[in-house]
Amino acid sequence: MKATTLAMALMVGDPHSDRVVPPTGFTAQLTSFTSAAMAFLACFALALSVSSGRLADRWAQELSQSLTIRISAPGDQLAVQTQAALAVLETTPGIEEARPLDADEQRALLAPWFGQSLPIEELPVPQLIDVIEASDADLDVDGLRLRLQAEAPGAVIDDHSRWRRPLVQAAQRLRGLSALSLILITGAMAAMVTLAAHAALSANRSVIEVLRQVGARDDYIAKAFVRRFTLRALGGAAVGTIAGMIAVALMPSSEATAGFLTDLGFRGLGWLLPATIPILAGIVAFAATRFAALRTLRTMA
Amino acid sequence: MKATTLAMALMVGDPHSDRVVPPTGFTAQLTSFTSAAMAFLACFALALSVSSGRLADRWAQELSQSLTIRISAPGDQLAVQTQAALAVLETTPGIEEARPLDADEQRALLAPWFGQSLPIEELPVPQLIDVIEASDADLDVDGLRLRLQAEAPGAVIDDHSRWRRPLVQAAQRLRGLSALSLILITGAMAAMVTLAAHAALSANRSVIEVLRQVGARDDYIAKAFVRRFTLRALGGAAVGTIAGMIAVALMPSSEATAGFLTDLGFRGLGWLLPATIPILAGIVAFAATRFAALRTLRTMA
Amino acid sequence: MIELDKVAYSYGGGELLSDISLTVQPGSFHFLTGPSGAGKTTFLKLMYGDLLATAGQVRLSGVDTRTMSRDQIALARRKIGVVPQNSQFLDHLSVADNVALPLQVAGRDATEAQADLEQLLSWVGLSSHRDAFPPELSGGERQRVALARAVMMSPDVILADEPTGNIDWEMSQRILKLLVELNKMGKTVMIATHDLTMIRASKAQVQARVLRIANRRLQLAGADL
Amino acid sequence: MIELDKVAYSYGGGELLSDISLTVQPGSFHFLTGPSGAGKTTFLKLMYGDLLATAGQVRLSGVDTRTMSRDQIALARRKIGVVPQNSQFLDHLSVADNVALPLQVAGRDATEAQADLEQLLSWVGLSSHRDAFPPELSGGERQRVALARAVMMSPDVILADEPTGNIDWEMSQRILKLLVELNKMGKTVMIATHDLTMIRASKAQVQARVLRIANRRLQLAGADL
Ligand SMILES: Nc1ncnc2c1ncn2[C@@H]1O[C@H](COP(=O)(O)OP(=O)(O)OP(=O)(O)O)[C@@H](O)[C@H]1O
Ligand SMILES: Nc1ncnc2c1ncn2[C@@H]1O[C@H](COP(=O)(O)OP(=O)(O)OP(=O)(O)O)[C@@H](O)[C@H]1O
Ligand SMILES: [Mg+2]
Ligand SMILES: [Mg+2]
Repeated sequence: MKATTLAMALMVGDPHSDRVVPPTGFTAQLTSFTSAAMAFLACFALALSVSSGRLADRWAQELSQSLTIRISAPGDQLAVQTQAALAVLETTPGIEEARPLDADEQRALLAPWFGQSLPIEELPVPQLIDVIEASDADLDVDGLRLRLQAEAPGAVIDDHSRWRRPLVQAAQRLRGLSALSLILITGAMAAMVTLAAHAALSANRSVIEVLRQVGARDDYIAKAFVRRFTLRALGGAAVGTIAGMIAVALMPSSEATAGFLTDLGFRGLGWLLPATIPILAGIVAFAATRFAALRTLRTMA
Repeated sequence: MKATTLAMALMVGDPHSDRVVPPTGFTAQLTSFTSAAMAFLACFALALSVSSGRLADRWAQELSQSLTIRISAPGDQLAVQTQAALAVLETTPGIEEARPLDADEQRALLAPWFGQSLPIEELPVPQLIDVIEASDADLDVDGLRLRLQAEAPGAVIDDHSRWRRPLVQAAQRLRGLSALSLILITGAMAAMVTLAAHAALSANRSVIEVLRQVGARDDYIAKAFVRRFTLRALGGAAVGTIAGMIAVALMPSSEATAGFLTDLGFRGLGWLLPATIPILAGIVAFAATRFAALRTLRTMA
Repeated sequence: MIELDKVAYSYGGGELLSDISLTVQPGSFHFLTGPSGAGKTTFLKLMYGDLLATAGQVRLSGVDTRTMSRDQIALARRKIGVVPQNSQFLDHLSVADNVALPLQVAGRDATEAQADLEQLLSWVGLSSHRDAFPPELSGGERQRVALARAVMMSPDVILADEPTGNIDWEMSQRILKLLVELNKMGKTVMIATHDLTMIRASKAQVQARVLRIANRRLQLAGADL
Repeated sequence: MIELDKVAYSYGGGELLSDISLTVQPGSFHFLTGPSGAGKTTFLKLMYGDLLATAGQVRLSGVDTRTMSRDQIALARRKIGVVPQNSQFLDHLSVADNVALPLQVAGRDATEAQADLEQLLSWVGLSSHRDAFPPELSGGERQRVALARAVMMSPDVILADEPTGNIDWEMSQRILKLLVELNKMGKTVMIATHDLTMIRASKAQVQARVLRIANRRLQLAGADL
């Protein structure tokens, strides 16, 4: 409640209480610079987090959630083993559909190798079964392989899309890492602004004593410092964020080899995301300085 | 020369000049904390850089540096187009060797599909050419494709190993990014320590005046501050680095899905790498504080 | 009215001031003397709530300072002009702004009081220094700025701690005259000083009580000066 | 020996001090008076190289302060004990450590001088405050600690700026006596003060010259005191 009122007064400004705090000083510069540097780093971490998140999503979608089972067996065995394999697949959890391909489909698959005119019926072509995984369950491929070996010894699982799975995990991990560093950066900034505010307050001990002596209330004194520091942090973070956004935008993005981190950055409305950084910095600075100021003023009774 | 002597004096310690600087203060805490936080972030960035570098190298090795060309053509055309393709390949820069596969090799390749008994001579099986790239040159695959189209219209390049190339690039890019943030973090730390030193010096203006008055030389005063700050930065960075190394070591590494960032961290002697962080921080703090101190002392003449 | 009722004060060691009772009537004029380290500054700080009595009561307008909130003490101070022994200023503001600071802190418009400000500065002989900054002042000039600042709000009470410690005889007389004049306008004045010649000089101008702190107690001096 | 040769000083505005020549002989005793803001403190600062003359020469042992390096000035100061008007201390060190600070800065062993230290503290009446910290001192106590610090190194010259501004009469006499005694040991003493009663009291004890700064010039006063 009180904090809200203060935050409002902050925006409106109070030229009176403003002037009583010395205008410059290295702690002030330190606050601005720290906010700027941390905002810059935060911008990078955010971009990395967003990009790797986007990548993880895209790759996850591209995981075709399917595999192929190839059954090679002497002519008479082929149909029997196919039926056995289908029976096994039917009782395997995590499988939505298992469907043997017909001759035309198999021919289409082999066309690039042998042309359209392949007499597929006359050749010992293996039977293919297209398996679609359930999207919500996790298929135990190794278990399936063992069971198939028992029931249909000619069956081979072609796990062609699986190689991408660790990449998705990696991208998700990268997103987690960047989010973690985002939190670390924010925390570090909060601590630094708090310490800088403390340092400024103790460097300005005589200013506080003078103000006390002429009848200034704690709130008046705190407000002057808080406003100064919040604006510094806000300004610094804004500059740092803009610099960070420019740096991210300037990252060479080689569309030719379109791939992984080559599209590091924000997209569309995503560019609004970093705008939260200075706002967050301002809020953190406001809370940190106010806490520091009121605490210092109480101990300086 | 002088700086070296000073750096040595720093290590040996001078309890005399030490006591004249007030022992605590928020700027001191700020310096320690900033160094610690930045060292922690630097440790992460370093780990990411090392891991992605290692990954890029591994993947680059795994790139088999080879591709296959498949020529499908009516029986009589096949040999002609194969010769044409080989001629093209011979004049293409970046190719070390191009060799058509013989019947046995082709049969072995097709075995999983059709079994060993395939009458390969009777089927319209395409001719395969195995191409080995030169390791030092970069092959222009698109250019090669165009030229082959003109000379041997039935030729198709099977670029099977190429999908990994963008991943290698991505890993290299990630290494570059982490190295960049490492530089940014170091720069930010240097600036923060310099500003904190400036802030401490101007907060201790009266201390400096007193020391001046009783006949202290600039060097004596500077040394006291420099030592204080260098040790703070060194200590803070050491704590931050150790915390960062622990955090990196604790990162869950799922060997099962062994892959990309799942082995984030250092290996073997690589664990010595982060030890450079506090040393670097100490050197930066030493230089920054000494610069700040002597400058401030000169302006306070 | 400021009342001290069996007040004692200790900084942690033994008692510095013991069992001190005094009623400072509005419009009265007091000198406070005593050897260096006797507790004069401490006594004045008790009177404006900068220190709180460790025993007994200090009452400002009837309210015990120990029961006052921090805001209440701040408000009470706006009616008490203090000239500290070691005066401090806002070094980034001009002399004129420093003198006007109490008005600004109280949220009042300093431009209204412009005439008062100029008159006050001329009285303490600092008209030519109105735009100087405090670090550029001499020791005596600082004391005079502090006096002007204390008087600026037209407070009911003026507490001055060694206001002429660094000031030459002629200027001291001017300042004494200013304080006497303010006293004649009804303001309460208390001056801590070790300058006995100043106390003697005041006798012709004002009916002053001379208090003396010695051996932790407050005594009435006067006849022996 | 300190020589001033047609010295002038200006803070940037008009000249504050003009055409001042003076030779301070070793072992001499000077008082420096003048109205507040006349330039007494400025004059003393010129004498120990804290300010550099804007015209003319100030020579310490024959060397112009303007040609001295910063290190040379620092070394010269070790032979000049200064009691500033507004004395400052290292607030985190005890009174005893502050008094011993000049020794420490000069790299000398303070334990050797332990006896001197205790004697000095007892002379200025602060033996009981030897372990106190400067912010806990009264105004007069601070001035006495500053005096003890200035004297500690046994300097050739003692420059004291209003050393008794906040000190009662009895203690002032003690301090004057200390300075006279040091002067008898051959040390040069210069005291800036506005306290004419102190100057008068000194006449019985020492042959002192009284200088007066007025209208930018240095005059010899004396007969009229
Ligand atoms: N903050 C403090 N902590 C501990 N002791 C203190 C503190 N402030 C003052 N004292 C002690 O209390 C005593 C009285 O101090 P005070 O400043 O009231 O003296 P004073 O009468 O004003 O002296 P002076 O004439 O020298 O200014 C002194 O001995 C001083 O050392
Ligand atoms: N740093 C400065 N910048 C500008 N002017 C200054 C500076 N220091 C002093 N002055 C001015 O120079 C004049 C002389 O100052 P100084 O301190 O020498 O006087 P003083 O004789 O010691 O006076 P007092 O008896 O009041 O201490 C004053 O008017 C003062 O305002
Ligand atoms: Mg006092
Ligand atoms: Mg002076």
